Amino acid sequence: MRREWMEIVEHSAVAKDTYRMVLKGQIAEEVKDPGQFVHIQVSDRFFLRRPVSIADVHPDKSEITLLFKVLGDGTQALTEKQTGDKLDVLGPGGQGFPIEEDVREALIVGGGIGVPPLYYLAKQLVEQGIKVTTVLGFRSKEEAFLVEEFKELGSVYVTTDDGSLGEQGLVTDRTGELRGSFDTYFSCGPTVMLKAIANQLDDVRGYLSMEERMGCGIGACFACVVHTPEDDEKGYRRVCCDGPVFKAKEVVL
Amino acid sequence: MRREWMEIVEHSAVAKDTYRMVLKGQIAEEVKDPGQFVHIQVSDRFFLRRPVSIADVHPDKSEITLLFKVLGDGTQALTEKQTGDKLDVLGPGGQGFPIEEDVREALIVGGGIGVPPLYYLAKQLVEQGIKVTTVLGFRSKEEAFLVEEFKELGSVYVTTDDGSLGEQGLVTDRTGELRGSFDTYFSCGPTVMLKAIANQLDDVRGYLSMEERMGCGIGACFACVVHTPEDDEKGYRRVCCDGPVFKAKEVVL
Amino acid sequence: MDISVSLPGLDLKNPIMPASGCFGFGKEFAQFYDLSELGAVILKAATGEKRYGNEAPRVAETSSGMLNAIGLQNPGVEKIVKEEIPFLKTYDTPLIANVSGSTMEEYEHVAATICKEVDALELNISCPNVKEGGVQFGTDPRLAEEVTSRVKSVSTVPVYVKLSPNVTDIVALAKAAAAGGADGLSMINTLTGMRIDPATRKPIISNQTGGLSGPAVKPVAIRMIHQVYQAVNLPIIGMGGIETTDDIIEYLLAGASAVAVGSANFKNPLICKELIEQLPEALERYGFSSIEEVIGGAHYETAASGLFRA
Amino acid sequence: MDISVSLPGLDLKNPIMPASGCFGFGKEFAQFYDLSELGAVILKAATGEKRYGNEAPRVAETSSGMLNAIGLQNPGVEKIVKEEIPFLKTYDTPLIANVSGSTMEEYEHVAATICKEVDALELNISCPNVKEGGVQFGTDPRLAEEVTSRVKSVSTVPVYVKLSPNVTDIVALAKAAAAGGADGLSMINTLTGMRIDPATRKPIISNQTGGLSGPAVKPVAIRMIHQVYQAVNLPIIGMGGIETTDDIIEYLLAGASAVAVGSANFKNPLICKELIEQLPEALERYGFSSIEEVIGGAHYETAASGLFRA
Ligand SMILES: Cc1cc2nc3c(=O)[nH]c(=O)nc-3n(C[C@H](O)[C@H](O)[C@H](O)COP(=O)(O)OP(=O)(O)OC[C@H]3O[C@@H](n4cnc5c(N)ncnc54)[C@H](O)[C@@H]3O)c2cc1C
Ligand SMILES: Cc1cc2nc3c(=O)[nH]c(=O)nc-3n(C[C@H](O)[C@H](O)[C@H](O)COP(=O)(O)OP(=O)(O)OC[C@H]3O[C@@H](n4cnc5c(N)ncnc54)[C@H](O)[C@@H]3O)c2cc1C
Ligand SMILES: Cc1cc2nc3c(=O)[nH]c(=O)nc-3n(C[C@H](O)[C@H](O)[C@H](O)COP(=O)(O)O)c2cc1C
Ligand SMILES: Cc1cc2nc3c(=O)[nH]c(=O)nc-3n(C[C@H](O)[C@H](O)[C@H](O)COP(=O)(O)O)c2cc1C
Ligand code: FES
Ligand code: FES
Repeated sequence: MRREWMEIVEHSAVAKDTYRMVLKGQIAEEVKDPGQFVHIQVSDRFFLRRPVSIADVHPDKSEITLLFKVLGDGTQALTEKQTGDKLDVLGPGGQGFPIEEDVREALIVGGGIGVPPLYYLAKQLVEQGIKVTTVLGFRSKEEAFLVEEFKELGSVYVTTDDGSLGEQGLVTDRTGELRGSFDTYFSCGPTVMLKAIANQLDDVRGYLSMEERMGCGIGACFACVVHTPEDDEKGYRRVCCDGPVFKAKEVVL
Repeated sequence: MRREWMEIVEHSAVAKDTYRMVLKGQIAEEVKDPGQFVHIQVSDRFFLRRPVSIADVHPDKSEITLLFKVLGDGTQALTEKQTGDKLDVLGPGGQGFPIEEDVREALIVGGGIGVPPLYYLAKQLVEQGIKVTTVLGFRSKEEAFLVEEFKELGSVYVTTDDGSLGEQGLVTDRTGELRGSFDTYFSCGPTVMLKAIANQLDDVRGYLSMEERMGCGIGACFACVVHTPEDDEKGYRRVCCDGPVFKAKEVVL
Repeated sequence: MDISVSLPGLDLKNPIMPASGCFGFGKEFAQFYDLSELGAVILKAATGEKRYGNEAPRVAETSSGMLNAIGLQNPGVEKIVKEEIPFLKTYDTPLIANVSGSTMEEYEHVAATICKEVDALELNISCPNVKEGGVQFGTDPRLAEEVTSRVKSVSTVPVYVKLSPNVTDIVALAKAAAAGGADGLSMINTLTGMRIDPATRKPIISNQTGGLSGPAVKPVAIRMIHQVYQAVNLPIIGMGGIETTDDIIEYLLAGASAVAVGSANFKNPLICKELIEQLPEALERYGFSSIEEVIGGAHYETAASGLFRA
Repeated sequence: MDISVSLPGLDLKNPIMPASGCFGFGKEFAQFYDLSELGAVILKAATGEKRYGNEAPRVAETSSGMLNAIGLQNPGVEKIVKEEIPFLKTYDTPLIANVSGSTMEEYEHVAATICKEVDALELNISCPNVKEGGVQFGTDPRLAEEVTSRVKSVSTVPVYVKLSPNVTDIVALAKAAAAGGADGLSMINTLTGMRIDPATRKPIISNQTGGLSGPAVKPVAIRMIHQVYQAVNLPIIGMGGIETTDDIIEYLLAGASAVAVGSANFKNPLICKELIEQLPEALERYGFSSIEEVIGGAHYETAASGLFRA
């Protein structure tokens, strides 16, 4: 983990309010696992950094790709950055998705702006010869992104709230039917979605990537803490460093 | 007076830590007198605006010229602005130097970053057929500016603290000797200098431009208040709107 | 959307007014826009006699805010009534006089004199920038109650007591004002602060300390209004760092019925007018259908917001 | 320039240390730089038993600052002694334990247990984020004096009492700590604040209120230190919004003998190290020839700074 001024080498809109940004710097060479994130200082107008998942890595070019959605002032201000600008980045942070040796068939379930880290995961899985099936949920067609990219890696099912792309409905409408076609699932998205998936696939090995508001982003401030089930002695996990990825039953959703 | 986003059309260094900035906008057409100022919002990092004197005006081109010196964070940040950027400006503000009908020979005394407003004044005086003699004081040669420009308008004497330009010494070393060659003096500079001048030229009609920390810059907050002599009923003057220019005996220095 | 609000003595076209001391007596801002657009105007402080105030420098910049130590400079209540209020009366907007003083008697005198000319009083028991009086009244609940009830008994218009945030227990002060008969509260005044210049090694402000205002203090103001709204049944005029319609909505949700904009007028002299124009649309964007729905809205449920990837 | 400072129990190589709760128990920052470079380390709060703290969200952003309501999460004093302090002891820097609790007995127990392992205690009677205890001790001078003297009587190392800024009269609290036998003061803890999200209509922080830190509060901290320095003869560790060497100099001039850097560690994990490196040059730039010359420097004359066109 380091603090670095990374250079913005690409920056463009990819869907409604959603942007893709490619950053160059040494942090790219230090990414360990898919699912890790960077902690971005948008500008000196903002007191806290913003966590954004690493969506892709090109260690050879020292580049990482981020996909972010405008949700507030900080992400709005991020859209104004230009190619060539330097960005104050802390990372790579956190524990990503582990890929156990015995994984053969993986299900990936992403919702909205939870989709990005799953893309780098899917690429890693395929590289290791694991079959990948992906279910992506978006609000609508205009908010969808990365769908074509996932198609290159395996079969993809898309659901949208309004049916403007794929099937109308929730990701869980599809994941239930896919039961049996995978031995491990990996998911990232709204907490309600994670909860629904974890309940539905209760008996399957699964990993979830969580979100919480952060202070330090490195494990020191205890801002990002989540509960663990009662039998856990420690009683908590920090999203920024114990996570953001947890075993499905490791934390209370 | 208006609030306007003025365009920066020129911006360059002219002396040590001293910059010249030309701004385009309607405010330029509304300047009444030499000695007025604009109140600049440097960026959203700064809570208060910065007052800067208008050093020259080209109403035909809708342009004003500012000369500013880096003295703190705000003026430092101002140096980073680029040609083409827009700047949030409030102005023109305050009462400038009045030019009475009977002025025939004027003495101008400027010290350091007090020199800029006197340049537009000198131009106006010359335009009205008034003879102008100028005494400028600077710390050193590398901090001097506008000297050549003043030479085009009349005789110029320069003093520097270290003697690296003109004579070594203070402006008052020279102004005393010039006594008798002018009927009115106009001065702007450090308060200690204004005080020395006002004492030395006690019997001559004079106008001084003052400085004080400002809040609103338009007369509403009473941040910029200075005392008046005891016989003054009101008891105060606001630098931002009653001034910055005052008759030499109107305010307590 | 109708954004009018009715408070004791004040029929506000909208809940937005300039804060005391940040708008003079209106003249300077009248060159930027028509003051009739304002919900109300809160006047600069009035005292019994003319005051010069503190020596300059009187302001200093801070992170997301400023310090001021004007020291209640004003021409005295008689002159304000004669020379300042007539101009403001040419506009169609309610006037609130800010009543200040160093003694009970001075408060009474100012209130009795100025109340005939305005729609309400804002009783300033919280100015941190004068040596005697002012802030003691605002930090000691017994004094606060007494000055409130004495001013109430001479005033012919409703009295809003302006509270100081420089206290351990804001609710105790709000209750004291209520016990004294206040018709409403105004909160908050400035937090006492200081800045020291490393170059001169001295406080930047001549008075040494000054009052901190601006967005820096907003979280403190929101907290105090939220506390007081639950404990005291009086309408609140909220202030402290308001610069955007989101800020206004935050104040209303916390429990303010109207808001005042102070130091932001120095950044942008048109701020009040702009916020008034933007407010209806901002309320609609967040799904509000009336201004009543916003006021105190944060109190209707107690669950905290969740965080979802959308 | 020699920037070492000697305080009761603490020989500081330099006057800069991370503030409690903003540095964990050091491990996370040890990956960025050698902790031996620090003047000292103030540990995260310790309580008698393990605490989970408040529900998330526990932080919110504010203008030039942040709110936090961690709620003193920690593994309990025994585990801290066993599992956290040994790591910190491998570095050549003094350790200050932050002692917290809900009852007199808990404070005594924590202090007695942890004092054997550290160089000084910071008695946290000012945490605004726990329902019981904590802040009452810090707002009532009698309780403050009592808890100080009880902790003093069990502690084998000097005790610095950490004051809350959420009080009417900070000097009264400082005097109470002095009367209780404090060896020094640490000020300030956070100002209680709140933020409400206009979209959810609820407080952003689950605990509703949180503690405000960052540059927004610096003027309040400087003012309080300036006041207390004049009234109480105890060394002060100053904190609140420090981000630059100018900030540090401002604190020292106000009367602090050393400083702690809190939330700025979240912006830049290397901040303490960078400030330590920059401080000697910054002091020279302002013409200081020793660190003693800076401490309390704003008190030696009382004239305010003038303003000159240079
Ligand atoms: C581990 C992790 C990975 C993430 N990856 C991505 C990603 O790849 N792409 C993406 O678009 N978004 C991602 N997010 C969410 C992203 O951090 C928030 O959308 C962003 O912080 C919002 O900032 P803002 O200034 O626009 O919103 P504001 O509401 O103005 O932010 C105010 C404060 O709240 C925090 N905050 C607000 N929403 C969230 C949130 N959902 N999660 C955490 N903090 C929040 C901000 O960081 C900031 O401190 C991720 C969050 C986490 C925790
Ligand atoms: C009427 C008037 C005309 C001026 N004209 C010029 C000019 O033409 N060129 C020029 O270089 N400077 C001029 N100044 C001075 C200029 O305003 C200050 O140098 C500038 O505000 C410093 O800002 P800063 O952010 O760099 O300094 P900081 O010290 O960081 O500023 C902090 C605060 O103090 C205020 N402040 C600091 N120094 C002064 C000062 N000397 N006068 C007023 N406020 C101050 C700032 O405005 C700001 O609010 C003028 C001042 C006044 C009052
Ligand atoms: C320059 C200045 C002068 C003020 N004068 C007064 C005053 O005379 N009476 C008063 O009650 N409050 C006064 N205040 C406090 C404001 O009315 C307001 O309560 C405070 O500034 C918080 O609002 P803001 O953050 O929007 O400025 C003054 C504030 C400033 C900045
Ligand atoms: C996330 C966080 C946790 C904190 N935890 C503690 C704590 O456990 N004990 C304590 O005495 N102060 C605690 N504080 C207060 C800081 O030590 C410090 O007094 C305050 O934040 C002001 O400094 P700053 O503005 O540099 O952050 C905490 C502050 C923050 C931001
Ligand atoms: S954000 Fe600080 S511990 Fe996770
Ligand atoms: S700066 Fe506000 S009155 Fe002059």
